[in-house]
Amino acid sequence: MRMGLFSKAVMLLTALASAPSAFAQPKELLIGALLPLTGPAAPIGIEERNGVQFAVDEVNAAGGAAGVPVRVIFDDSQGKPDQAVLSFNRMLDLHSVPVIITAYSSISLAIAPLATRREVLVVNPAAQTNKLEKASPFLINTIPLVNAEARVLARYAVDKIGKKAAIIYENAAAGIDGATDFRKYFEAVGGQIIAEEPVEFGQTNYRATLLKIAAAKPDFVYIAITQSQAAMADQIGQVANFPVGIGNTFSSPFFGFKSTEGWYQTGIQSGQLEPAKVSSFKEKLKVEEMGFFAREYYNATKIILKAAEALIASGRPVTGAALRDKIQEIKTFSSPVATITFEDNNASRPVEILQYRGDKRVLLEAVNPTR
Amino acid sequence: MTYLAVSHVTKTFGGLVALDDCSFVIAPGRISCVVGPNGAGKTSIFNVVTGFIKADTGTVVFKDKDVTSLSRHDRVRLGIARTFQNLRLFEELSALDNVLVCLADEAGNGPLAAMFRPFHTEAVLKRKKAEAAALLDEVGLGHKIEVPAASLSYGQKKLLCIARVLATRAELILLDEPTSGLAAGALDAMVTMIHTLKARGRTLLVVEHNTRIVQRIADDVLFFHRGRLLAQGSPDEITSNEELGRIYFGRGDEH
Amino acid sequence: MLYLQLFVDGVVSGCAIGLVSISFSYFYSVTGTFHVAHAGIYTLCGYVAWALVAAGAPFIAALMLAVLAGALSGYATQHVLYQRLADRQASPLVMMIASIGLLTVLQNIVAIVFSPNIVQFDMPWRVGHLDIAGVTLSHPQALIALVSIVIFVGLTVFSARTDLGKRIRAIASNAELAEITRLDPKRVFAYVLAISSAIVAVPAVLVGVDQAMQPYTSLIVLLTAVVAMIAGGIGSLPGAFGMSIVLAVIQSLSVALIPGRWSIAAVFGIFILFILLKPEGLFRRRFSRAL
Amino acid sequence: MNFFLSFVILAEIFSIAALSTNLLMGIIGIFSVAQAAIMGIGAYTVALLMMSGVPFFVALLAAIVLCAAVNVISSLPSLRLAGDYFIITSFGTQLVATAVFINWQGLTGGASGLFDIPLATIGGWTFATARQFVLLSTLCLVAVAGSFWLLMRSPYGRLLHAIRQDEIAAVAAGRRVLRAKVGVAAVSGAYAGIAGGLYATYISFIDPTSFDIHVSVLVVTMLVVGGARTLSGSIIGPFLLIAVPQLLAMIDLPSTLLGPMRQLVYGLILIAFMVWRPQGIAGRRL
Repeated sequence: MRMGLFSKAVMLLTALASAPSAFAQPKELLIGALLPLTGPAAPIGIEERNGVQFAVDEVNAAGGAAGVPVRVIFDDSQGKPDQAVLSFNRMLDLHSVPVIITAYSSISLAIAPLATRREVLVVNPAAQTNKLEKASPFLINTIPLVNAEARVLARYAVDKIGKKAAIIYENAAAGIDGATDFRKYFEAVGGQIIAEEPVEFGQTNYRATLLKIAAAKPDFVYIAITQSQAAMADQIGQVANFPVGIGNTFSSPFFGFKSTEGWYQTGIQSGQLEPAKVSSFKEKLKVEEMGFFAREYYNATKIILKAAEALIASGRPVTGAALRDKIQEIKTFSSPVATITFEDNNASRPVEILQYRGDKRVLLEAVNPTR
Repeated sequence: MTYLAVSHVTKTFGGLVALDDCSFVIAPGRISCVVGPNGAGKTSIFNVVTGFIKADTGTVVFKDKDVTSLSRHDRVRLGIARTFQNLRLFEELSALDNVLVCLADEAGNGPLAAMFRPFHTEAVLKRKKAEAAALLDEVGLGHKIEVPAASLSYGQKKLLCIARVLATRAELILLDEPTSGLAAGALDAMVTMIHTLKARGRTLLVVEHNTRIVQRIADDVLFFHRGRLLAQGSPDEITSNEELGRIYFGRGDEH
Repeated sequence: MLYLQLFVDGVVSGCAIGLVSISFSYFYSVTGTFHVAHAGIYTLCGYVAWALVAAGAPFIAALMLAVLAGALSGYATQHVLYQRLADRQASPLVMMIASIGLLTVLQNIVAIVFSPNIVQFDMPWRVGHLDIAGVTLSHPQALIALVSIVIFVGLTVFSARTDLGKRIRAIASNAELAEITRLDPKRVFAYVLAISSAIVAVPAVLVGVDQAMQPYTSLIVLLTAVVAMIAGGIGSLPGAFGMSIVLAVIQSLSVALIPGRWSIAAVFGIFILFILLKPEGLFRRRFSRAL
Repeated sequence: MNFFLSFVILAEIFSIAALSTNLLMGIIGIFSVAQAAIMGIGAYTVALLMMSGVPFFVALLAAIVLCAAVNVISSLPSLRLAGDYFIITSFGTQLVATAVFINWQGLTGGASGLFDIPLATIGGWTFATARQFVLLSTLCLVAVAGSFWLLMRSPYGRLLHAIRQDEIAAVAAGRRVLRAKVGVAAVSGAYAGIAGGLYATYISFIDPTSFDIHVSVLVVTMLVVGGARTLSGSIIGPFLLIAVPQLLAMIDLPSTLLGPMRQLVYGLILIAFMVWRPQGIAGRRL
């Protein structure tokens, strides 16, 4: 894994001096992983990195992908689109990878046109913005996008909670998409949005917003924020008669407060691996648990490797286009994490509805969203 | 024709009266010295004439044109230019550039021509450089063209100020203490310079402390005290006035 | 009732911003240094208190130590950085850029040493609240209002009534006068920044207790405080404090009327109007430093 | 090769942004931490026009004109009022611009940004790959640097330096100082517009964080490190500072702390240059 700075410099110089070679080395299968290893999203990026590394180590320990050893090239996107473009080019120039695993909507969107142009497969296991659905014929999403979750939640809310809703959303990509989609599907099934308030990313004082929402007296409030949920939960505790809240995958930190008892959230079904694997993961990577992102990136890597294995076994070159076609050909990938079906480039997976009851999150329903 | 007429100018700062109903007329082609003790309003009258402060009441008329509400740069273009007691040179620029940016000619002073008509601008630059160099020659700084203003001696800096004010082509020139702080040699050069300016048809208004210099250069003297113009007359009339002498040298002052 | 609650919340936020504003104003009017790094000291103090509480220190001790940390870092900033720059005849632009550099350094030291994430104080009492005539105030909010007013009055009295305060003001209004006051401006500037930084530690900690903290958000707080200072008249402590409350109340009430996302734009819109129409501010007394 | 070229392209784009900042901060002495915002306006203008079918060249011209106008308007308070107020105006401009990029969702796509911005095409030439685009960005940098050099050499450039050193004296010489400052603000805005337009078509994705205050501070850092006032300084700085993270990426040091660490290094660089070398590597004393 670890290379000396000198050998890297030599590689850089060789790559600069020679024209880029068109094909990957046959002796080794390379996978690129472009993750936010530094910056505000770094904790998640590191967890994602662990998931990818664990999957690759597992395959290598079993003799490689159809006998070919696998190596991951990690690169840091810093969570910034311009750095991602640099990293993308660095991976293709220095390593000629056929596939890149990414994180973050903006990063995936920024490299999507480059992927189309250079026919490199981009696999997105975590970002959910709807624009990713058709960003590039070379972009595969292994997680359901926001609209899938919102659709399930909207139907459930109308049936079981009420028809008058308010929305609090974070004024950033995930929050805006969440609010827009929820409104669309909720209104489509007969619901009505009576109030809507954005909050800023990084804001910690929500009092005015909460008061305004409570004053509108909705049946429930849909909350799509990705951080400082704890501060919001504290301040909700001070507002009399605050309506019940519902949220999406990002709402998990709301769980466990007195003020959020009885709230709902959707979640993407993401099961734990076999206990033996989990403990091996914790031991190898020296972490406390195998979290959501580690599992998802592990699973996405395994999907890529399964397709690559099939290609190598049949003696075909592992290119971006071939990988994509193979994934769609295999279509259904089952693992303890999830059963994923690719009708097109986008995974279709069950979505769960959970409720906070005391110290438990109770599973109310698991729905497979239909497109 | 009225050349320069200041009428009933009053200016107060807070409660302090800087100029109190001052009126005077200056004839063209003469050197008028503004004298008076510290705080008499000498610099204030300069500021009012050149537009650096706005008078509370009163008017300034230059060549039959009321300039009271004209902007500072418009007064320069009409022909009223000044120097400063604290010089205000562009210290980092060369002597040549100090003069060059003061040239009356507006050609080449905009960004569009500079970027899109480079050859034209180059020609303008060449012409302006020659013009500025000629002015530096005139004040005796021809050998210091490329030297940054900051590195000149104090006397040379004062001459550079003269070159700058000449560059504006103004015909009425206000010099704020041109000889202060000069050693004997430089002082004589400056006095000669002032006479040369007069000989070229310039009208000069000069703030001057040194009574001997006043005797050497002045055609008229304006005597200010506590914001009021006490007297205007020939140098001999003013110096022979004992009361003015008492005020000027502080003798008999009630404080 | 909604409006009353919004108004009261606005006043409380305004008190906290007011402390940032008067402490910035005090240093700025004495030295003329545009101390952007004040926001960095704000962040630092908040996290120091948070770390101490997390390590088991009683809250009062943590608050006091955070104030001390503020005073020390303020003193060091003037002594090590600004004074050195002033000795080299640095232009205000250079001071300002160095201050931006210091802000970046402080924020990231906090992220590295403490945490890059949003953190909350682990103290049960902070979620308790009072209900007074239908208006709800959390315990930390009540504390913010109380402490802010005490500190504001204290600094105003110190500056206007005490001998030392008057002599410091004399230095501010005229560098030559400084000689008569027999104070060494170098040392006075360092003390003034120490006092300012000690003051700014208080809202940093208390707002952190009330809500949550993040290393990178303090610049917005500072800019709002500076807008209040300018609108209130540079050099006037009551002006700065009062305008901070006015701005915060406007921001809070505006949420009920317009979408909250435009409130930053609104604050700066008000500011632009101010500097175009009334550049001397509302409560300007006397500020003779050449700007 | 693409990697090296994409590094060159980004460095060239930021050199243009640094020259824009240099005109304001270095030459005329107006503090600015809002050049990323102006660059953002250029980027959004080019992106939106191209996405509605306007050719690249026309879109870029529109961006240049719009950015010149916006830069003049936003620096108008600082042009009229001397002093520290414009520090706040500058911060305010940046924050308001970011708020507009985020909140004017109908136009800017809000926080999720605009993606799939078309490729730059001029007269049948398409600048798709890094190898092609580097021609375009180099051409633009040469044009901008050339105009900067011509400006500084002309009588106007000398006037700008004079105004920075003593505005009163420039007025006393009969110069229209306000007009000269408006001119330089317009040129600076035009440069930022070019930088933004290139950025939008090259990265093909823009969002509000691409042009936030951190980017403005980064541009100031680039300028200060390279050296204010000079042409070479504005080019050396961006090349150096964009290379730093690329070199860090060559070392296996992934950690949650590397991001703050890099920011910390930038901050220390700023302080160190201000204390020991305010003229930067190849500039003049600020």
